[in-house]
Amino acid sequence: MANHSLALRHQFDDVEQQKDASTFGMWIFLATEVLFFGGMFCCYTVYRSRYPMAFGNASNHLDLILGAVSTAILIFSSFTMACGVNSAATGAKNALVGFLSLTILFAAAFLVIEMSEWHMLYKEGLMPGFNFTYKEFDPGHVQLFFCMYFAMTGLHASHVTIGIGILAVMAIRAWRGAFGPEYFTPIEISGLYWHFVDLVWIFLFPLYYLIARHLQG
Amino acid sequence: MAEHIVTKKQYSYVFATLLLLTFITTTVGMMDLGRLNVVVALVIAVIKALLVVLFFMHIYWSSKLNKLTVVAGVAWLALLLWLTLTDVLSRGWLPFPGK
Amino acid sequence: MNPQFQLFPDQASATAVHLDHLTAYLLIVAVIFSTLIFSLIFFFAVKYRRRSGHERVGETGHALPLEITWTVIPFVLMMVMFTWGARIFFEMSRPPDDAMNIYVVGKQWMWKTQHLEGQREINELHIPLGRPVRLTMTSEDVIHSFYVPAFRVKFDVLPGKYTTAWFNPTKPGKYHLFCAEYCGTLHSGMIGWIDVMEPAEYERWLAGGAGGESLASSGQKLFEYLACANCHRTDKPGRCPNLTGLFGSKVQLTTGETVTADEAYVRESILNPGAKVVAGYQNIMPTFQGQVSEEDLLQLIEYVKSLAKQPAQGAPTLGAIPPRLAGRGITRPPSAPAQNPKR
Amino acid sequence: MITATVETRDNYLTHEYGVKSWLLTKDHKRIALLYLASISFFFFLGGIFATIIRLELLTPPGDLVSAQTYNKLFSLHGIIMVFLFLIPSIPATLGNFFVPMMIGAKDLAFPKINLLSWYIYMAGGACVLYAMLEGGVDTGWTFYVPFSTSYANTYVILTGVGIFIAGFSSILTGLNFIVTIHRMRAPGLTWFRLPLFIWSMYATSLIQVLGTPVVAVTILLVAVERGFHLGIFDPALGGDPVLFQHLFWFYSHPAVYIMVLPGMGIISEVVSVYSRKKVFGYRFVAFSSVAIAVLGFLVWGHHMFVASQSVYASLVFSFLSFFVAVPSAIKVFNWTATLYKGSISYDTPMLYAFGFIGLFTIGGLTGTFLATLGFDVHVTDTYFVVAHFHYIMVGGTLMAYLGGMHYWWPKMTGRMYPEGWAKLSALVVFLGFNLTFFPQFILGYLGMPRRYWAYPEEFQVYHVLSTAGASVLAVGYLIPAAYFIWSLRYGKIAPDNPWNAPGLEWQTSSPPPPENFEITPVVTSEAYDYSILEEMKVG
Repeated sequence: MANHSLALRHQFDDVEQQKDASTFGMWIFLATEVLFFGGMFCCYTVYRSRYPMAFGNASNHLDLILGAVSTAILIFSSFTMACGVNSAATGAKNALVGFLSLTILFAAAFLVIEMSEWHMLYKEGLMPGFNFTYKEFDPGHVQLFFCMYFAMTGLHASHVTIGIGILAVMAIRAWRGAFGPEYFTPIEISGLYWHFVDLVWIFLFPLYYLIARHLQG
Repeated sequence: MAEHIVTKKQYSYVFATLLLLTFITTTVGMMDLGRLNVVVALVIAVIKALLVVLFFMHIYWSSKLNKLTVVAGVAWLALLLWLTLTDVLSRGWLPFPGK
Repeated sequence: MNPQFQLFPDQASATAVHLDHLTAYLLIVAVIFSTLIFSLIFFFAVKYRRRSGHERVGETGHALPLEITWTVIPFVLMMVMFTWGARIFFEMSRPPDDAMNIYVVGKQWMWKTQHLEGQREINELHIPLGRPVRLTMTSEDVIHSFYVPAFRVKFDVLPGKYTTAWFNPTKPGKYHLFCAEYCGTLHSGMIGWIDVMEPAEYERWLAGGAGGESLASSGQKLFEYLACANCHRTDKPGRCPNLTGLFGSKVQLTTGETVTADEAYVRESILNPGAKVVAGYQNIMPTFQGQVSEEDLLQLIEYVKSLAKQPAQGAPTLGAIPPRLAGRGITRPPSAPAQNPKR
Repeated sequence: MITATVETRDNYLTHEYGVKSWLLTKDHKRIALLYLASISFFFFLGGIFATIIRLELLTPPGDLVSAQTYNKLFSLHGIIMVFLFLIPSIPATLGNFFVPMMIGAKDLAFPKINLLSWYIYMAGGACVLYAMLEGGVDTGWTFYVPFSTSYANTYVILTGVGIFIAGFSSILTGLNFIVTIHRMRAPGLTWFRLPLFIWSMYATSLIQVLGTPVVAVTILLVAVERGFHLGIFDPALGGDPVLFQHLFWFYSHPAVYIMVLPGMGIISEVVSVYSRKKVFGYRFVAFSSVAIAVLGFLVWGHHMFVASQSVYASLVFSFLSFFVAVPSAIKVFNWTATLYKGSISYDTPMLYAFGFIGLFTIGGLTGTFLATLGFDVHVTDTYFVVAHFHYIMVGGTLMAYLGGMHYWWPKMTGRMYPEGWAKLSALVVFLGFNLTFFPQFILGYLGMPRRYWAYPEEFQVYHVLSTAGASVLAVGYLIPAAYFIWSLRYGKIAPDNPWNAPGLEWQTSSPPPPENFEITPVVTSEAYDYSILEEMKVG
C-alpha cells in the first residue's frame, strides 16, 4: 500500500464504503463478544439466583476498594482512548501517540491490581483448582462463585492483554505517521474494542463486588 | 456521511459522570439495602454502559445499522438469559412437585 | 416375549396406549402432508416437463390467500399436536398419589433398584401388575436415563439430584430397561429387565427374596450409626431440629425463606447442612459428603419419611402392601465411606 | 455473446501459479477451493467412521470393534461431520465462492480475514485430528457433563480446543458475509432483488455470529473444568450439569439451521433455474429464512424434555418449537408451487432438489413429532432422533450441497461434469439414503437407544437394512468424487451460462476472472427474471 492515507483495497469502490464496512464489521464482532461473555454471564445469573447466600459470603472475600479503583482506572483508560480517537480525527499526531500510551499504561495498572487481587485470593485459599481450602459456609457453592469469578475476570484480563497488544501496535503505527484525519479507521476500531473491554468490567464490578455483599449466612 | 468528531470536552463530561456513578455504586454497595442493592447496582451499571456505548463508542451518532447490531447483541443475550431462567426459576409454577 | 421381528413396540402401560394414539395422529398428519407434497412434485415434474428450449412459462404468481392457507392449516394441526402432547406429558409428569415407591440408583454401568421392603436388585426390577410405580432416581456418577420402551417412559437420572418417573404396568411380562443417555464405555451394557408379575406372584417374590429389613429401618440403623440422633433428638429439644413429622411439611429457614421438606431438601441437608438452616438453629452440623453413598442417602430419607408417618401409623409401611416377614435378611452394616468416584 | 475460448482468457485459476499463490491468496474463489479440499477430506474421514459404525451394528453383539473404540468412532463421526464438515460445508465453499459473485462484488469485504478463517479452521481441524491420532475422544459430539469433565479418559480438552478454534472460523465467515451483503452489493441490487441464496446465507451468518460464541465459551468452560478440576458443571463439586445442556443447545440447536438454511438457499436457486420460473412467493421465502434464524434460537429446550428441565420450561419450548416449523413449511410449499406451470428439466441439480424437498419434508415432519412433548419422551435419545436429524442434515444439507456443487461446478472449474453418471449417482444417493435411515425411525419407536455398541436381537432386522443402505449410500458418494476429479481434466469445456440462468454469477466467464466481473454489473430487475435472458438472446 503505497499511500496510507488513501489505503483503498481493491474490493471496495471508495474510502467511505471501506470505512463503513470496517466499523460495521467491528460492531458485529463486538456483538459476538457480547454472546461470548454472555455464556458466562448466564452461568453467573443462574447460580447467583440459586445460591444467593453462598454468593454473598464469597463476595465479602473480595476487596471492594480494589474493585472500585480498578473500575475507575479502566474508565480512565476508556477516556484517554476516546481522546486518542479525537486526536486522530483532528490530525494531532503527538497527542494521539500520547493518549494511546496513557491508555496502555492504565491498562497495565488495571492488570497489576487484578493480579494482586488474584494473588491475595490464592493465598487465602479461595482459588478453586489451585488452592481452595474454604470450609465455612456452603463450600461447594462458594467454590462455584470463585470458579465463575476467575473464569470471567480471567477472560476479561485476556481481553485486556490482547488490547494492550493492539494498542501498542497502533501507537507505533501512529508514531510513524500512518494515520491522519482522512484515515484513522484502525484507531477507531481499536477504540471500539477497548471501550468494549471497559464495558464488560462495568458489569463484572457490580456482579462480583457489589450485589451480594449484604447477604451473609 | 460526514464523520462526527466528538470533542475532548464532551468526552470529559461523560468521563466525570462515569466516575461519579462508580463512586455512588461503590458507596451504596457498602450499605445493606436488601433487594434494593441489586437493583441500584444494576441500574447504575446499565446507565454507565449506555454512556460508554452512546458517547465513547459513538453509537449516538452512528448509522442505524450499527445501532441495530448493538441491539441484536444485547437482545440475543437477553434471549439466552430469559429462556435459561425460564427453566431455572419456574419450578413449582405448575402443579408438579419438584418439576 | 422376544420376537425376532417387530414393527411396533409392546404396549404395556396405560400411558403407552395414550401415547400410541397421539402417534397415530402424528403419522396421519405426516402421511397426508408428505403424500400431498410428493404427488404434487411428481405431477408437476411430469406435466410441466421441458419440451423445448424456448418454452414460455406460465404466470408466476404470488398469491397471498394461498400463502396464508398453507401457513394457517399446518399451524392449526401443529397446535393440536402441542396440546395433545402436553396433556400426555402432564400425565407422565404427575405420579398418582397411591403409587408405590421404588428407588433407582444408576451407576456406570448398572441399575440398582430398591424396594421399600428392602429388596435390592441389580439390572432388574420386579413389580406387581396394575399398581402405579413411582421411581425416585439418582446417579452415582454421570447422567443416565431410565428408559422402558414398552411403558413409553423415559427420564434422565442425574447425579446430585432426584428425578422421578412413573408408570402403571398393564400387561405381565418382561420388558427391556435401557440406559438412554450416553454414559461411557459400556453404555450399551446398561440394560436390565422390568418383570411385571401378577400381584400374588409378586407377593411370593417379595417374601422369598433375600431382601433383608425395610429401607426405613436400614435408614434408622444408619441414623444411629452416624450418631445423628445425638443432636436430632425425638425425646427432648436437641441442638438440631426434631425430625418427627418433618417430611412433607414447610420449613422456615434462617433467611426467612420457606421450603418444603422433600427428598431434595433432606439430601441437601445431609450433604450440605449449611445451605438451608432451619430458623432458630445454628449452623453446626458437619457435612456427610463422602461418608454416605447414594443408597445410604435414600435409606436415610426413607427413615425421615417414616418419622413423618409415625404418629399416625406407628411403623413405616406403605399402603396396601402386607407386612413383610420379619428377620429374613442380614443386617447390612453402613457402607464404608464412599470413595470419591472421580478419577 | 463472448466467443473467446476459455484457455485464452485470464481466470482466477490461471492468474497465478504455485503453492504460495494458493496458500497466501486473498481471492474468495481460491479460498473457497481451499475449503472445498479440506472439508471433502473431513467428509470422507467422517464417512469412514460411519462405515465402521454401520458394520459394527450389522450384528447384535459388539464383535467388530471394542466398546471403547465404538464410542470413539461415533463421537468422532459426530464431531467431524458437524463441526468440520456440515457447518462450514455450504457457507465456506459455495457461499464463499458465490456470495460476492451473486451480488456483483469483486470480493468479500475482508479478504484477509477470509483467508485467516481458513487457517483457523485448519488449526481447529488439526487439533481434532491430533486428538484422534493420540487416541480419540469418547464423549459424543455433545460433550455432556459430568461425563466429559470428570469421567472420560480420552482427549476431551484437545478436541474441545479444536472445536473452540474452528468456531472462530465460522464466526469470521459469518461476519464477512454480513458486512459483504450489507455493504458490497452492486448498484441497483436492492434487498428484494437479491437471489434467495443470499438471503439464506445472510440468515445463516446471523446464527453463526450470535450463536457460535456461546458454544465456544461453554466448551472452554468444560476444558477449564476438566483441566483444573473445578466444579462449574459437575454436581459433585456444586455445579449443575443441566446448565451445560442449556448453553450447549443454545448454539447447537440453531446450528442445525446453520447447516440446513444454506441448503434451502441452493434449492431456491435450483428449483427456479430448472423450471425457468421465478420462485413463488419470493418475499415469503426470503423472510422465512430470517424467521428460521431468529425463531431457531427460541426452541433449544426441546432437546431437554427428559433432562429434568422444569415442566413449565418444557411447555414453553415445545410451544415455540412449532413456530419454527411454519417458515420451513412455507418454503416447501413455495418450492412446490414454483414448479406449477414451469418448464421443468431434469438436470442433475434438479434431481437433487427433488430429493431435498422430499427428504426435508420427512425430516421436518418428524421434527414436529419430536417437538411434541409426550411423543418426545418416548423417542428422544433413540434411533428415531438419529433418523430425524440425518434426514435433515444428510437428506437435506448434503443433498443440497451436492446439488449446488453440480449446479455451480461449470462456473467454478470451467468444465462440465458427466451428466449420465451424475444422474445415476443422484438416484443411488437417494435410494441408499432412504434405505439407511428410514428403518431407523422404526428402530427408534421400538425403543433402540442411540450410541449403543451392542443391542438386543429383536432390533437386528432394521440394522441390517440400514447397513445395506449405508453401503449403497457410500457408493453414491464415491461416484461424484470420482467424476468431479475426472472432469477437471477431461470434462467438456463449460460455456459461461450452461443453464441459461439469470443470476449475476452466470453473466461472467467460466471460470471467472480474478476480479469476478470485468465491469461492475448494474442490476435493473428482480431476481430470477427470465425475460431478461430472452431479450439478451434476441438482442
